[in-house]
Amino acid sequence: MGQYISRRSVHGLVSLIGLLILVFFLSRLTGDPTNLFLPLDASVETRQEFAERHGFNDPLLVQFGRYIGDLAQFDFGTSLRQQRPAMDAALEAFPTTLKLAAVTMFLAISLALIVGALAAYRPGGRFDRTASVISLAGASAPDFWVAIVGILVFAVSLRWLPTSGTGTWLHWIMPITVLLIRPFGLLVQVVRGTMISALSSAYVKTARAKGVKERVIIFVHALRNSTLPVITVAGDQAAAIVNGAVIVETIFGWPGIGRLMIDSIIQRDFAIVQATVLLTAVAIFVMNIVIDVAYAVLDPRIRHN
Amino acid sequence: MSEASGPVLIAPEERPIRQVALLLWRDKFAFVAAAYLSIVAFFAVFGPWLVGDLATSLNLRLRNAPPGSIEHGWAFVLGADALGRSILARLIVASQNTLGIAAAAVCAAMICGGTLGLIAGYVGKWPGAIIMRFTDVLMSFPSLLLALVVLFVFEPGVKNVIIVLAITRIPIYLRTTRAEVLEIRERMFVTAARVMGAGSIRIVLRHVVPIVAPTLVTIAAIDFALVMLAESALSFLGVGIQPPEFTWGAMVALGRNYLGSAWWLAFWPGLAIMLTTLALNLLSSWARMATDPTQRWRLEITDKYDG
Amino acid sequence: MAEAPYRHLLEVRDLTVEFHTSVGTIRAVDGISYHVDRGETLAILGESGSGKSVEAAAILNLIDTPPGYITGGEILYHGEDLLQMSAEQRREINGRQIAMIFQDTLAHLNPVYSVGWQIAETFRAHNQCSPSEAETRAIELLGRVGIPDPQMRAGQYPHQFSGGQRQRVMIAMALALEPDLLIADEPTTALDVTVQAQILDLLKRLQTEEGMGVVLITHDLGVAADMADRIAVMHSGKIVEQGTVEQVFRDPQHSYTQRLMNAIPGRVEDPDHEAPDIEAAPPLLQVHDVVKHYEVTSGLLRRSTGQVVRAVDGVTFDLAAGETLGVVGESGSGKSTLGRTILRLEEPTGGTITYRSHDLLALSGADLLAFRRKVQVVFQDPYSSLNPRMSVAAIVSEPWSIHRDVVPRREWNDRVIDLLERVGLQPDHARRYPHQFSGGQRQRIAIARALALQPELIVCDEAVSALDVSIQAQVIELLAELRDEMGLAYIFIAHDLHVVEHFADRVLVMQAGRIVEQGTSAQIFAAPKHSYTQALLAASPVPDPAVQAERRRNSLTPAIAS
Amino acid sequence: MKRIACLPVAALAAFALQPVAAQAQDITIVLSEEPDLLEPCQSSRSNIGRVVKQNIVETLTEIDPNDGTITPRLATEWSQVDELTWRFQIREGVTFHDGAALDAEAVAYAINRTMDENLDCEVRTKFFGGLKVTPTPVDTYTLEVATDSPVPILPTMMGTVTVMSPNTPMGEPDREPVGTGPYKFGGWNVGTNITLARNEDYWGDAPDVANAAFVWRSESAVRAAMVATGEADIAPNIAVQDATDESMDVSYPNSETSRIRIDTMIPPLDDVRVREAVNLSIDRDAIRGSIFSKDVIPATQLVVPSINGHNPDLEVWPYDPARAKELLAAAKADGTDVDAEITMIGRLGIYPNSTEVMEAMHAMLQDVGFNVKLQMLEVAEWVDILTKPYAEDRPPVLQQSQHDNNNGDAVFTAFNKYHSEGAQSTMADDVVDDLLVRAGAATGDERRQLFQDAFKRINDEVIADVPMYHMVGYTRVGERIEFTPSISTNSELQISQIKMR
Repeated sequence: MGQYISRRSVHGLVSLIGLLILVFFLSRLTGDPTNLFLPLDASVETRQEFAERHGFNDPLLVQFGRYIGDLAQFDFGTSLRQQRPAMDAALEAFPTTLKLAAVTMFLAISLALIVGALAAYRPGGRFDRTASVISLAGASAPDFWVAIVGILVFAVSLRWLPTSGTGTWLHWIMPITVLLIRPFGLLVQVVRGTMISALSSAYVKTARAKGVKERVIIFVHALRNSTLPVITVAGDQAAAIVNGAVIVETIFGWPGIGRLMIDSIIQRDFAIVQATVLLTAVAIFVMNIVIDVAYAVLDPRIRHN
Repeated sequence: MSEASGPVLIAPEERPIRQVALLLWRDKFAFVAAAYLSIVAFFAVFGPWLVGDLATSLNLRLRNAPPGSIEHGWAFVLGADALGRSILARLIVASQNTLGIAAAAVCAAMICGGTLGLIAGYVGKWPGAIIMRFTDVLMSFPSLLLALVVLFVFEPGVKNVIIVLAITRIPIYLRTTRAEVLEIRERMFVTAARVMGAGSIRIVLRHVVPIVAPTLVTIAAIDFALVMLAESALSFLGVGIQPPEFTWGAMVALGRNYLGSAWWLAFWPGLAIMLTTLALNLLSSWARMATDPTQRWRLEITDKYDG
Repeated sequence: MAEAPYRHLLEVRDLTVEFHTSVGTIRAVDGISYHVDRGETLAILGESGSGKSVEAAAILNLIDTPPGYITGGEILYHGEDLLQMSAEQRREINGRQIAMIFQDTLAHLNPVYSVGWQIAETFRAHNQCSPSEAETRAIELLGRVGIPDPQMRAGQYPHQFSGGQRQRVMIAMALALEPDLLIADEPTTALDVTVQAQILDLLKRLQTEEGMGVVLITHDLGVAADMADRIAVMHSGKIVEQGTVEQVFRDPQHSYTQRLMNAIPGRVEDPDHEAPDIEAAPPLLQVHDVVKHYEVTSGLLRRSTGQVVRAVDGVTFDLAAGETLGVVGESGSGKSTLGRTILRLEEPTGGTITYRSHDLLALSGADLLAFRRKVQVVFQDPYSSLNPRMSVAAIVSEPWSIHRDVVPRREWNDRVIDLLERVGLQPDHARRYPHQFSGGQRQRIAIARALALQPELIVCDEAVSALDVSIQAQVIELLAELRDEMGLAYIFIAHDLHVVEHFADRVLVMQAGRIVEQGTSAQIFAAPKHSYTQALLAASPVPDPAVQAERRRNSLTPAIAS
Repeated sequence: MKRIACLPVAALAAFALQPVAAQAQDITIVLSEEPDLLEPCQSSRSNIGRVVKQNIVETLTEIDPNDGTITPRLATEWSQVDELTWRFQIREGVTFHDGAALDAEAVAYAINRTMDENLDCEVRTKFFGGLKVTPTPVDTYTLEVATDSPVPILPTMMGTVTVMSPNTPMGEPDREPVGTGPYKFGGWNVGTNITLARNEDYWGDAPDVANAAFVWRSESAVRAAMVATGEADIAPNIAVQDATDESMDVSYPNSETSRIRIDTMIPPLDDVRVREAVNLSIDRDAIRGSIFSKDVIPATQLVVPSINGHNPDLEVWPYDPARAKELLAAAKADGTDVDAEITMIGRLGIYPNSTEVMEAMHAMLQDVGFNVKLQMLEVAEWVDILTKPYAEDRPPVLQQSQHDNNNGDAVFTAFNKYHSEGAQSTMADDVVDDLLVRAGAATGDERRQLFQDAFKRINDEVIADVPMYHMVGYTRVGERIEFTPSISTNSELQISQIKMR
């Protein structure tokens, strides 16, 4: 296991370097921030002077060399907009998204396991049909649309929930729900699928032959075996959750890294784009390691190989 | 190899299309989904020709006309948008762009991802390693950001939106293909082909691709739905399809500005997206069941029971 | 459950099980009746698809409803009809009074829980004792079924056990609550013969100790002859014949039973065949001191750990043209690796192989392609050796599209039909796809494909092992016919000695990568010299109840753990 | 099994939510965009200005939004010493929030800090580009400001220069501004809010509001919803379609003027008849009251009437498609390639419903027979096209833009947009160039007259753009407070003007 993780780490490092190079050059291709940063009325000389001062006039490779040099000293660059170390801004925003993602994924996985398992118990039955259609319908709606409708219905008309922002636990409900519906819908399908095959598997027959109660068969025998594929899919979903977080953070006014990332690229604040991508990539990498460990914990066959 | 505990069925040979239709009819949800998708596909092909310029002709007097009335003609039964254009007509015309973009993006992703996955899985060694690291890079690049960056570099036309959506979906196909290839290349019929003297290209094309393809197609159905949603998210961020082109996603994104005063602008295209993705999901889970020999009986049973 | 003085422990009356499918209702079990008494073993004998497993599943309420429905009959346990009981009552009987062991133990044990936990679960499910006591009793049971160091092994997982050990675990689990009735569904299928003998011994011993009734479901006549007191023969969902083991073996009444008895592989005779003279001509294939080692690697850079698995460890033999060589050994003996090495699917670590005096290992490019034309293969698994997406015609003609000079394209159709007819299939089968065929038919397709290039040598790697006995016999007959018609040489790899007994000219017996004994078929079977060969022969149950009874009295096989 | 599935979802309904009872004198203001910095020198950016300008930091002078006149703020009076020098009298008895005293030295420091090239400063680049400004304290409360070229409107321009504490470091951007204003900087939870607290030692009248919090939501619907539910008290800028409640929503001219810029250099737009035809094709009355608020005023020029130099005699282009077609035909007859494809470039979200209005105009132009292609761009690409240097091989472009001049004088508009050397000018007309240069150096009535002449020529003869509307914004004001938005609400939001009900 240790060896496996160290090999994964090497791969991760290689990918990370590749990612940094890609982000650096791709973002530079989107254009020079000078025009965007300076007022429309700024003179050509002012623009020239600004670009010179911030090094935008140097050849890309020179800029890249400078970036790598700074990186080696753990200097992740300075934000043009915020005029402070980009990593500070990224680290400030990161916990919000992390919390949002963690709570969402925890709820999505737990709910999906319960709903999916019950749906799989009688495939085609009434509960299965209802659960499938509702979960899929939720996952099929554009998330920003759900978010705004949610605000208009639950905050403005019904006054049950706050419109947006952070603060009490009530502020969490809508963002989490919006973020949750897509992974939940997909995971219910995955759990249902794996549970159907788990429930028709041979070891379930053995358990029935032993006289094990159905409840134990579903939630002890079959469910544990179904968690592996679920974890794989959940991992992909968790890695992609920053996409949903962009929407949720934008609409609900949450100070997260998804919004920061998007705002920064729109404003061509490259240092922050780089810092946020680096941070999320490291987070995804760590999560993958955790998933590998979880595999090993959940499945002894993996543990012993 | 244990034979299943059930009886062995020698599958009847007669008319596979009828067989599929029968299995579809057995699952009412899938049947309705298939019917809905057929209608949508019909509009995607003939819609623009049927509706003409009704979808683009402006009538500011009908701005945000509410739905449910045919006072201004059948075309306005779903209401009118912010420029007084018929929402129904726009939905029909947009289906072409919407489905076209999603289909093109999914196909492109499937072909690129599939090919790279074949190379990574079958050739392995350093090309495989490079491809896998490339996949890792792509997967740790938040896809919305990637899309934004690419669309900032290239202008957000239909073609570029397709490219962007395709790029972000490549890893799914790549990883699936690679995993399948690793398994398939150990199968006996591949070994048998090697014993016959078949070369790598032949084995890949004749033996590996046909086996991987159905799995990829199943994924594609779900992906199709995801791509439609991603496309609308791009519109929300302002880099998706731009007027005068429009898609359902762009209609929702533009209509969201009116959710407080004219909900129908965003509601109908949102509903269209939702129903289409729902239908695709239902159909693909039906297809998964119908093609899985251990689950297929669930569709073949003739009697109803109450869960 | 009251101890009603009912005649039989279990009596099944007119049991009918139907499966509802889109192609109509299929009657998997069709009005069968039988009974078992305490201390008695009833063998239900049948081939795949005969409905024997469905019938067993019905007793334990294991039929998936839908699609399966019990549409008629009674299952009387101590005179009470199980089918009238509630699901909860059935659950309480399962495991406590009626227990079951299954065939494919790797699939039937939950991979993610330790075996100790799984055995203890039987106690927990019936609230028999405290969880800690359940653990202790699970360890005791493991010891009782012959697992060494049960304390430590109870914490291990199914994949860490060998097939034989897993079946012991299964048995321990079934016997935990000392049931009255044990249903054993193909308990030894897929196990090596020596292991099979040990498991059967264990079952017999435990049955004697506990006085259980046993329903033994098997397709193996030898096992039935060894274990059963009475036999019920099932065919197409019906019991076609029932009687004591002697009656059925000595004097089968029903035509199906007769066919089954005749299909016993050892009984295939091929009087026309004459072994070619090895000395006469230069051999077709010479294998000299072939070694195949696998290095065990670890670490980041996949460094060798110095450990080596010796899959093939110095094998030498010759093969004459037209000769049939049987290679026999248990799993892990290296027989399949040897086959793959000869096919150039694996590169040997050492040794030489010459084919018609060409150095096989040096071949490449066009020469290798030429060699590929001459040597073909038929694999064990008829399900995975045919591409499911290709029609039979495409499968059989594929060799011609690789070797373009063999058959001109316009003749492909006719030649495919020729080949299909030759292996006993219909011309119109060419348009169908593999899943539409039974296992035996698929194996015929694989043979047709192997024949397409008119090879000189066919390597049959466990080519009949996955087939029912009657089908095995048919396929071997076909191979024998083709050999005589076309002058083919075979390397016939098998784990079952009896399969090769009359078919092979010469036999190699392999163990742990080495040849322990070789000689003509007659020599090996009549007078085995090596102790391993002797053990193999002894362990393999003979489909003759008298012989088996005799053997058991002498009890040659010690009850050691596999 | 279904029974087990009954999940405890129902509990929510019990929590019918009340708006958190805020302190009676505390308010929350919801803006669309969070500031990156709180650098006073960047206060010409609306996202920063609304927080800091005249709340935390003040200026020497202030422009009256109603008539464009200059009023005293930190300066009590001013006079011109010579052509290049102005003298300002600094208000006495004012202290910064950190205790430093406001005097001529402090103001000189603030001006120097603003003019320091090491600091990215929009006030400098926007209003003082290329101008050298030298402040010299004469005595404790008298400051002389010299420039290297004559600036007749220096007092107006000083309305943009914020005075921050002399303890604010030179050349480094500020995140915790300290000024003299009625509110002190309280705290900034990045992404969440910025709080201001009343400055109890303020030199002027004590304001009503004790504490103010700024929060940000990018969606107009959400901002409107927050005020509706009482979570916020003011949403200074919401879209017209969200302004659905007359009791809360107030429209105000926001000093912005929308236009379509015509690139007069590229054929076929180099033909004045084509440019006139473009103007005649737009049905301004149809757009007003539908896509835009009914309160927008069709514009004749790029500055609002309160600006010095606005020409009241210009007339709004009529909607006359027939005449437009005639003009096109005439141009075609003279060899102008009127069928060449013209690109309409819009910017997403430049103002509410910017996409819809471009689609509408696209359709109107098409109806007349123009071959137009619509392209909506995000801000960076749009800016690249809007400002010089222009691409050599650019297509004929009609570009959507909007201009905001709330600084009282047309000079802030005219040179940049219309002088042949202006950074965003797409015309070159010697007469206009001359008028603008002379106007820039003139004062009083002559200045006004020259600018008015220039606008007349630009709009009636050159036809350099399609003037659209003088725009309005909508502010949603909660019921707890009284606030009347003005033309300056677009760039600043003086909390001291808010009264509690």
